[in-house]
Amino acid sequence: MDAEPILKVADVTKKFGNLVAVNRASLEVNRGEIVGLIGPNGAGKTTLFNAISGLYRPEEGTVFFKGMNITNWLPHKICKLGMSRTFQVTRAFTHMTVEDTVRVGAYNRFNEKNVQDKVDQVIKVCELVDIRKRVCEDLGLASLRKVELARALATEPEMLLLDEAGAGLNATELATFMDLIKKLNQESQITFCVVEHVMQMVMGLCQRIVVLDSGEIIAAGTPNEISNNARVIEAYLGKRAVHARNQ
Amino acid sequence: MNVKKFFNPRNILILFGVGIALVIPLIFKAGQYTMLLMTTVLLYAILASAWNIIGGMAGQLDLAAAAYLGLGAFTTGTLLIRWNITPWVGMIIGGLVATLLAMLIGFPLFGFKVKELWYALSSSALVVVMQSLFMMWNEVGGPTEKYLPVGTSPWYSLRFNDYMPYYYIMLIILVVVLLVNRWIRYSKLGYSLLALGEDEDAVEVLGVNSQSSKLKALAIYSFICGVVGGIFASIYGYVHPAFFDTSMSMEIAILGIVGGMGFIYGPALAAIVMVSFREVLRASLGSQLAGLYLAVYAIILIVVALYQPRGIAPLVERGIKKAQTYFVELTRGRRADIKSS
Amino acid sequence: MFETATQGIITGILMGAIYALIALGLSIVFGIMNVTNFAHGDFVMLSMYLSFAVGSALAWDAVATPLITAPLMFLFGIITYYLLIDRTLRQMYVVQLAVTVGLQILMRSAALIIWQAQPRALQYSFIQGNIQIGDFQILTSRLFSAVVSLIFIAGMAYFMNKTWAGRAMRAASDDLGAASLMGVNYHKTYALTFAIGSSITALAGGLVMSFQQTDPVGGIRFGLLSWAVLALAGLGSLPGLIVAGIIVGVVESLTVSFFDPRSRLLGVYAIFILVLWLRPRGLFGRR
Amino acid sequence: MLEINNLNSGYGKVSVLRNVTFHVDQDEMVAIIGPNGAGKSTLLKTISGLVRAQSGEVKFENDSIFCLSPDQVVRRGLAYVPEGGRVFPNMTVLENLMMGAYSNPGILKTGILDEIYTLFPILKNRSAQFARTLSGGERQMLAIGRGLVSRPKLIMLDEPSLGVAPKLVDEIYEKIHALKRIGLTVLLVEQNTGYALELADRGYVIENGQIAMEGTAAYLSTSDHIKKFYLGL
Amino acid sequence: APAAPAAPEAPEAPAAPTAKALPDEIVVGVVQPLTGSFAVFGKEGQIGAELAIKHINEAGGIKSMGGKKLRIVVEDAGGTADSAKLATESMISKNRPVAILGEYISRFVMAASEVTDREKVILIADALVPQITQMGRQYLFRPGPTATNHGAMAYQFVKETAAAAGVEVTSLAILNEDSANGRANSLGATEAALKDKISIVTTLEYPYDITDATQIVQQLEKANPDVIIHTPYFNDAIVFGKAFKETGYYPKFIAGAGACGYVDPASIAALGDAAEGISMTFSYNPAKDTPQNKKFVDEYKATYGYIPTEGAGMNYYGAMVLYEALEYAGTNFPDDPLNPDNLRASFLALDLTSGPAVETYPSNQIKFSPTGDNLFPGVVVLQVQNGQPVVVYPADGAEAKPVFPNPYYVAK
Ligand SMILES: Nc1ncnc2c1ncn2[C@@H]1O[C@H](COP(=O)(O)OP(=O)(O)OP(=O)(O)O)[C@@H](O)[C@H]1O
Ligand SMILES: Nc1ncnc2c1ncn2[C@@H]1O[C@H](COP(=O)(O)OP(=O)(O)OP(=O)(O)O)[C@@H](O)[C@H]1O
Ligand SMILES: [Mg+2]
Ligand SMILES: [Mg+2]
Repeated sequence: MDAEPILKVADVTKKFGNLVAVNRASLEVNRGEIVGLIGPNGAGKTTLFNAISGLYRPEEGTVFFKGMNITNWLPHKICKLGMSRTFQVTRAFTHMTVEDTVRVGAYNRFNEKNVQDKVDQVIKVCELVDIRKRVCEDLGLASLRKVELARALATEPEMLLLDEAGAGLNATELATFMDLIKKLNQESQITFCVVEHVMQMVMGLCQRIVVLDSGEIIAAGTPNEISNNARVIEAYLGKRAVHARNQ
Repeated sequence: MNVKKFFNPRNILILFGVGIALVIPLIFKAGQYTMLLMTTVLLYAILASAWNIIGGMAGQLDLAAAAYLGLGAFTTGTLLIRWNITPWVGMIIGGLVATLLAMLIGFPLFGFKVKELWYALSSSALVVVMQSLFMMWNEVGGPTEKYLPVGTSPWYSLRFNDYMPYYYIMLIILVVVLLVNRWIRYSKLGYSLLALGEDEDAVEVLGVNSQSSKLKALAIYSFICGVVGGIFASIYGYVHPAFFDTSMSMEIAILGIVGGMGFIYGPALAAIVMVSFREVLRASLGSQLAGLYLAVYAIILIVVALYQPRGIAPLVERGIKKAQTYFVELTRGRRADIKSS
Repeated sequence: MFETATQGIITGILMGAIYALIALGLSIVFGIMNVTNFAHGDFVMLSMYLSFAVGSALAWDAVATPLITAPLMFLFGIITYYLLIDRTLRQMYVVQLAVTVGLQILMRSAALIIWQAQPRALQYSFIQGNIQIGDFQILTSRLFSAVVSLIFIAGMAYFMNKTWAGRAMRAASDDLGAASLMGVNYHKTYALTFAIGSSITALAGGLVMSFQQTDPVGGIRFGLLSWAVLALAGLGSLPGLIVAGIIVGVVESLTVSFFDPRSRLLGVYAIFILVLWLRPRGLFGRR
Repeated sequence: MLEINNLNSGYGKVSVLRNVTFHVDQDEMVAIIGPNGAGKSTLLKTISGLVRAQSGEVKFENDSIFCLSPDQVVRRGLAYVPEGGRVFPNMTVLENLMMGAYSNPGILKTGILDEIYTLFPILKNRSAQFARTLSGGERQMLAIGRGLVSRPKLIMLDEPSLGVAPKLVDEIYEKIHALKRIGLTVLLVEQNTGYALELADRGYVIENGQIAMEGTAAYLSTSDHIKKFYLGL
Repeated sequence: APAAPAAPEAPEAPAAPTAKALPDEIVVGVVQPLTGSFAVFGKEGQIGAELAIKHINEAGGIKSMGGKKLRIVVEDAGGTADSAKLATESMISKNRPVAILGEYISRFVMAASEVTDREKVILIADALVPQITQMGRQYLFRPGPTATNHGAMAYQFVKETAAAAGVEVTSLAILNEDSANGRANSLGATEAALKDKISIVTTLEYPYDITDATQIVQQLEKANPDVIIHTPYFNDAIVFGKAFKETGYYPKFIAGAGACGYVDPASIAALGDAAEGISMTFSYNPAKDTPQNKKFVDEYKATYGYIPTEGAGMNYYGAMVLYEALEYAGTNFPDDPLNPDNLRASFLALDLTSGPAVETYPSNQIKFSPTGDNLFPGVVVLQVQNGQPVVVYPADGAEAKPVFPNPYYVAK
């Protein structure tokens, strides 16, 4: 049972007109893992996330989640099955309060009676207690990222896709954020797949990294393997990043 | 429901309003004109409150109220004229027929994620389409009005010579619609709809089925419009394709917007203020310079929309808050007085 | 049968080109400024009244009236923009809806007060008449208007793509803040856009006035129709506007010829709703 | 060159910046760092006129630009590349660059576009493409290029590395370095503190809308506070 | 009647021993659409009624009631049924008029007459649709002709003038805008034509807010009738008039029915020579050579610059019929002349062959059937000749001879 990957993406292709944004990409994520997905800008990471979470319909290929073929499922059904995500460009419910936003997610698994408990719990975990009554419109980027994470957590996912959730955070903030994800991973057994450009986070968090370039998977392996992979350095990391790491 | 929570200033205000509405006709022995006016106001209040579910909460700017209203009216009217079926039954069937049409239209529209303005325009087109169809369908519609017979019992044919019964029927429906609004607003559906109005994709990945949520909202809205359509036909005593009126649909949406989108009582409040205000204008300026009263009405509408873009409900809300703090301070002050004495 | 169809299509194409011109003003205002102007039909109505006023005062042909009405509508556009639209730009689009619906009621009642309820028209225009080609007939007024409309849509496309003002408009429509960082005063740019939209409406009004009449509620006839053309075309596509106008014109014409004149708009709106289902971005839309 | 005194600013009733005072000298590169939500972007927006200041003094080349509208500020030679670049998605790359010259179209004749193309060769290849089809890094370069077209005296960059792949970040910073060499004054806001302090001459730290620290880059990078809270060392 | 509570003001039985005191003034209401799509007619109607009341007062008021003066109050019925009904209720509750003139649109009449019947206020309607008097209303009277009369008259006019001119008319096309009134006119014409076994080659109905009539005209051209009988509203009459001229399609004659469009001053101004020769049926005869009518026409013309249109005429004689009924009531029910039932009885008892009402009415007699319709409805036909609307039919009220076929068309 545990041997079977929780998420299996097989040969997924997504095109926009002539542009092949994702090209026969395959990827497996095991239960309990934190997997990083990196690649140059425009490599197709967000597009792949969209194809997995049901927002886009891939032209080819299949997506399995918990052993079920969820290709072409609608997003809400995929969420019901236990997968949720955040967005690269934050998509808050502008005029709703933090609490209500989280509540929308919480209704996924909870009914009117116990939804409030879940909301309270998630808000506490994500450290949103101070701003729970604030309207999302007034929040800064960092808070919005937390709210997005919170509402996704409220759906009680078994797996979470995070799209550049750490972008725009400085080193210290990033460390706190990474601690939260690690805690969720260990205590709540949530599997993560994260897209990130901040190497500090990718390297420090992920057990395994998959590299996407021009829609194709070009490498996969442990952080160490990846940071020494010539092709990855050439396409993505650049010499300086490697240099900085080696220091 | 928590009793203490229930008796907050807002609910007390609402209860007070309903209470006044209940007794006004009796206390003031209102004449027929006043009764008709208040009935009309209630009619718009109901429609605008129903619109609030699809427009205010789900953020779908629906302009098809008159399509559903007209369909309800024609169903009720035809059933009465042809088979002598009482409008009490007719308006329920009318509501269901309206819902059926709404589902037929809404299923693909929501399925294909037609949104915002485009949804508004297609729903507005629906009204025109219905009017054309009923204009050509001579058996049921056609250009000549179909008169609703009064029959032997006004209660059976819902054809009163006096507006009092209509008024109370409308009042009951309004209260029900407001309760439905409230119930939806603080339920799973309501939160989903509110979020849907903001960002659809983001809601879907949280496990909300956007199509079915919107369809639910549309169904409730169109059903209410259809039912009200049945009463509408009864009040005016005939059915005619002119019931499919694009500007009436627009007006209902405007009331919803001006009232304060997403506020439960906002649209009803706007209907009460704006509709009666317009009638006062019509009655006082209407005969002086043709069109003047509408110009005044339009200017007021523009000014309200420009300076109160979130609607008049937030204004009331602020008032309530002020009153609340005032009362709190008052009681506190009194306590202090008691202590000091 | 074949003859009727051909004649219907000819009539429809010409009328469609005019519909495209009527929708052009809206396309600029909504497609570029993102302003939901529900009073667009009434801008056409006002233009037609101005044409009437100018034409009857100076004994001008309707076709010539835009020489005066276009600047007037330009002015009207600027005033409307600064008084009303500018204040709604940062609001939700429903606020624009409420404001422009208010404007619509206001314009209708003003027209009623000024010009009374009787329909007003200018007499026979020099462009009226017909050309007979075999069994088919082309009305010269429609042909003339169609040609003018094509020229203006092409001119507008040039303006949008090749002039600084046009580029500024498009930039502002993409990102207001960023455009102002480029030195675009978007209030001015938008006022200009809105005014250009209004004055094109004046042109359309003058042409239509050569074979039609107007009355205070005459705007209804053009409002929703323009939106339908715009929806078919998709936002930001000026050539698409022509195709969409022609589709609307032909569908209308064929419904009248083959089905029932009463169902004139039925076909148009049926297509409109259908396109929204199948191609929410319109036939040629970019966004 | 740029002088800010006791600036207070915010959104509506929310006040974000409190009594901010700092200056940028000619040919200098100044970095502003600070935690999330400290008000860095707000500061740049206020200088450029996108956000209306509440009180204070903003002087550019000894002229007050306090409360001028953005288009007036650009005309003085102060360019601002906002967070995320904000290119015009429905215009081509070339048109985007041309928009940079909107306030002074004549500048296009001076060969500025070629200069930009030598700086960012990729933009030349993409010049006919719609900006919406560019990748994140390309957008960022386009945005900087667009900011440079007007030959500004001072350019303000807001997190040019946000969401950009590491390799591209390197490239972008190389370019920024190049800009400095050709004599441009740069005001840089950056989360990536290490980078920022490496490149800049001087730096300011904003916390909670107030200047918490200032000094030369070298001084700041050795400060314990910076090490602890910004470099995560 | 429905079991509604009796109105509080319900009058005493007519046999009350003492005479009821009369009010200072007798209030007459006018409820007309002054805004919305139907405002053209409504405004004219208001003017006609106001002039009539003015003339009545100038002539000494209601003489049988000691010269009581009439006072007019106006309400805007707007463009929808709900505003019309509200306007009627408001009129009654605020002013309690003895009678209301107007309502114009058949659905307005339907909704309003339920109110006037409940409140026992006389409603003198100026709508043409036949159905409005078939709902069993007690206090509703329609002095004017019906749309059926109009349609039949249009046909009869064509038939007789054609015969007189020696032109053969064997086929007709029937064309109308798609309102109840348009259809009723067409039915009237069709029925009359069918009796003569004339072939009706095509019947077309179109929405009145049409933007382009070319296709319809082209269809008519294909059907090639001798004569087209057309019931337009105001806007579409202009669209059609221009389309006829533009396509160059000319039947022998275009005969209008239903009193809207083609021959009123605004339409002639809009159409120019495209209106030339077109005829239209009218419920009012502006050319009737009587002192009262002359007075009306002259004063109207002096104020507005053109002869009274149909709406003005209908409301003028509507008010005059009310005047006659009031005089009758004053004479025959001196105790309580304004009692609605007495007033109703007076209306039903009227049999006018002279006096101001008949002098302004197209026929020479006014007498109401129990349903409230005039038993002697009159319709005249106007034709545009040299840019002027002139009454051409029937011969005894005409000011000029009809020209048939349309000379303007023949020339083409
Ligand atoms: N809706 C769309 N229509 C057309 N092209 C698209 C669309 N969405 C993405 N693309 C294109 O597909 C490619 C992949 O984009 P995607 O957003 O997946 O990249 P990414 O790997 O997430 O990049 P980044 O790290 O910059 O976020 C890009 O070239 C992009 O321009
Ligand atoms: N449009 C706005 N309306 C109201 N408050 C805002 C708005 N934009 C930002 N704020 C608030 O202003 C404060 C400062 O925001 P700002 O964007 O300047 O921070 P920053 O230092 O640039 O942070 P980051 O590193 O996230 O970009 C934040 O607390 C935010 O909540
Ligand atoms: Mg991405
Ligand atoms: Mg920032």
